[in-house]
Amino acid sequence: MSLDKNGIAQRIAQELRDGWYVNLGIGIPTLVANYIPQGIEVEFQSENGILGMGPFPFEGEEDADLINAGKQTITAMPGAVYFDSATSFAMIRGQHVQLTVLGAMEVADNGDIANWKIPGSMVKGMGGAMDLVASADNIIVAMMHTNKKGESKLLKNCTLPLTGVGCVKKVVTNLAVLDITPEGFKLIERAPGISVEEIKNATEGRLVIEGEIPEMKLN
Amino acid sequence: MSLDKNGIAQRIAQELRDGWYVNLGIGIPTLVANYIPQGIEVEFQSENGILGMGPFPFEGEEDADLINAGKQTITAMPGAVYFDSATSFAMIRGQHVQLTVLGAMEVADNGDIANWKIPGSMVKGMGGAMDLVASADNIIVAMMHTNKKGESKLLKNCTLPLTGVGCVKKVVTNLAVLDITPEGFKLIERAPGISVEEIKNATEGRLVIEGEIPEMKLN
Amino acid sequence: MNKVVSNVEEALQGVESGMTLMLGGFGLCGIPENSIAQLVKMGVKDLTCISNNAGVDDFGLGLLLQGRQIKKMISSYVGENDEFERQMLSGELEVDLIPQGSLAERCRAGGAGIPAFFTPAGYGTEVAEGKEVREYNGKPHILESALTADFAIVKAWKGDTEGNLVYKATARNFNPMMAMAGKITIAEVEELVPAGELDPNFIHTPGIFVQRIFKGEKFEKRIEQRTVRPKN
Amino acid sequence: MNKVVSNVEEALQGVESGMTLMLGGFGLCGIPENSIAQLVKMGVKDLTCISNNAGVDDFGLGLLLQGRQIKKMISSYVGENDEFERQMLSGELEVDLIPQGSLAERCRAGGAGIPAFFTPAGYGTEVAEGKEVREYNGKPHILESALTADFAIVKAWKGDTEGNLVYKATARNFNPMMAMAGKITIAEVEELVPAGELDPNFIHTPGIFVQRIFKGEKFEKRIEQRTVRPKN
Repeated sequence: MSLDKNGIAQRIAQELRDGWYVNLGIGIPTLVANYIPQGIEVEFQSENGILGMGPFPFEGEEDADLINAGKQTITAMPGAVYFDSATSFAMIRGQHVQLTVLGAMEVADNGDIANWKIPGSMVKGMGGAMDLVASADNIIVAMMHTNKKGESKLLKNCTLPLTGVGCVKKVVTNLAVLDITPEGFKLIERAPGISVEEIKNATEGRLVIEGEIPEMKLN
Repeated sequence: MSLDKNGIAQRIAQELRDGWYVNLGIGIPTLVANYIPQGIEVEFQSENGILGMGPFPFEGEEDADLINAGKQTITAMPGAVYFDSATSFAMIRGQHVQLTVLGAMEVADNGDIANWKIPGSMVKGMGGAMDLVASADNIIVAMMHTNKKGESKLLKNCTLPLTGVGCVKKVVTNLAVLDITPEGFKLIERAPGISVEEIKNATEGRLVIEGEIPEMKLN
Repeated sequence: MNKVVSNVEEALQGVESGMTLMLGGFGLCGIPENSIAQLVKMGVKDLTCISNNAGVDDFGLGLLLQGRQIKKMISSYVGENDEFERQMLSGELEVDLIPQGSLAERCRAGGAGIPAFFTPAGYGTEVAEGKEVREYNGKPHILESALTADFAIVKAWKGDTEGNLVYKATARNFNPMMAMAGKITIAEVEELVPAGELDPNFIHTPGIFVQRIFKGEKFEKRIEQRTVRPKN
Repeated sequence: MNKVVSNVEEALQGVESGMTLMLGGFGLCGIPENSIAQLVKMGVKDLTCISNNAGVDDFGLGLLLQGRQIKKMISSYVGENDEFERQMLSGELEVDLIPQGSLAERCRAGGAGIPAFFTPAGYGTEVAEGKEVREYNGKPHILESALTADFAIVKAWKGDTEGNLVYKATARNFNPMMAMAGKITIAEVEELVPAGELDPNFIHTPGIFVQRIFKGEKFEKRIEQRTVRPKN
């Protein structure tokens, strides 16, 4: 059975390591915060200017001056810090953030990513995505394996305007976990009940399959 | 009678305008703060990280954490701000400081200045002087007209390693006030009792003398 | 050095059609509401607005879009606004999209006298078109230039008569860099206090960057995405 | 995210001969005294030290010079120190002098992932030798590159267990930028408090830039130029 958004988030959360600062993009990535493994401490950065982001506020306690990059009202953890946008991207560009998780429209087997623009359609802008993907050492893409038309989003080459080149390290989809390697997408894990064949069929880019591919372990 | 250091400072203080932020270098420039004209409000920036520098502290009230760029203990005025060195030079480089007053070993008639290094002798470093002279729109040099050997410090060309090129706008010495113009040092005022002839003799660079040269008015 | 002006009318004197303005804020958080309302009232046109976002249809910069007062937007993300979309697709509105970190750094550079710098953001994308590329530490970087504005309009929590500013929480965002980059910088504040009341150790924007300051008449502080947990 | 180490010995673990260190402070103001004493004790040699100044003969970096532990100084002003002068004139010590604003900006750039930037400072002087020159706004600028260090060692007034730092008055100076630019950043503080005690709105160095923090055993805080007015 393919994963839902929460399943993808849960699997990505297994990649977290103690002591990491993490930037979570809008959508599925945001859900990762709900699945931090026991015994692990991580801190969330939101690029509009907070480190140590907490959960949503209790009803009636929202503060218009305290939001995340998705413009959602949030809270701050003890030890949090607020800062300006230049300092925020100094953290990102200067590689002080250990992990970036973001969504994508397309990922290519060389690590290219497209997630900001569909020509001819409305252009909303790249926000902080280009800075994030150009800077982070460790970028995980969280997305569905195929688009609404059933077409693969894991491609030989991105067809949409790029957000960054050769930057994605890992992709976690509703079907699989894949590393980006010089040989293409390397299949690491299958979603529970998903066959290698199904993943093959849903992947347009070069796919490397070596040995037995284990199933993801989710609690 | 040629001016002493306090006289030079007093004359430079007449150049201050209401609302200016001013950076004063070490030595004679520091004394300018003692002669702010009545009815004029200026604020002093010290490049180690304070805006709104006040007078020296009362005996026993010195704070090791509160110094100026000359490493002297100081105080802060109401409305003062402390900031880091990058922000400090953002103010300077970004031309938010309206006037810089600094000393010099040599000034050339094209506005070049040398004040940081004597080859073969001890090199102490340029500190913030190169940033200040490269950035400020309005730079006044405060110095003696001649060196200890009696040689002119207002030259055709600087002989010492430069601090900045074509940047000085005005020179106030113990003998005269001179503007830097495309034609060279333009004599604006004489020190009380100093003749044009004396200034001519003490000036090696091109000197422009037009009409009657008034005497400085000091209170 | 008193920077206080008595109201928003006085604060925005000199803003004219065709000018380039920087406006602080991220989404609707930390935007200079009172000044935007005044810009609407003044009816200045053909503005180039540098702002991370473009507001929503009926608030923030959306209000200027409604009145067709903006000729060009320089932003990183603009997708919360139908009127914006309409004007952009019809070609009435020029849009220059810039990675958010580059936008922040370009404003800071403008204020700090750094005319250009290299950044990895945008390499290999549309953003890099026509820009110089140079490799540092084995990674390609593009050369980005400083941004400045005729007026920078920022919003702070507290300010003093000298123009020193303090922002609250994530309402800080782009305000400090834009405050640095305006030829004239206008600050609207929720609380205006005498010089000396703010702790000199904890000021976000030193007054040297601010030319005019006033207390905003009212702050709606609209929330774009109200997300909450139920109380148990 | 606890960054606390129990003492200066633990804090400086891993500092080795031949490394590049950044050390905060301006003159003797805001220098990491405890860490410098520990570097003397450790006897590490051939250090490249990036610090605005070089201390005085018997305090600050002067102590490392006494022990001939420094191979190269990268500074803006170094003239308060006889032993420094002796070693430099005899060629024992390499010295790279950098305009103070460029030094600050180069450290910030190192921490902010900006590999290079243009500045007008130093154009037409020795500092510009071998550097690319480009004109912006009718004024020549030179290209300066980022600085980073194996360890950055800074001194703060207060810090919390997460590594968030607050500096006092002009003891801030180079500390915040150097904190950003260290591969490993060590902070010694006068007061160490639990996370949550510092106001998140008023933190000078966010803990993300700091890897190790400890409470310094004692702070002499020597004054270089004691200037006072008599009390009447």
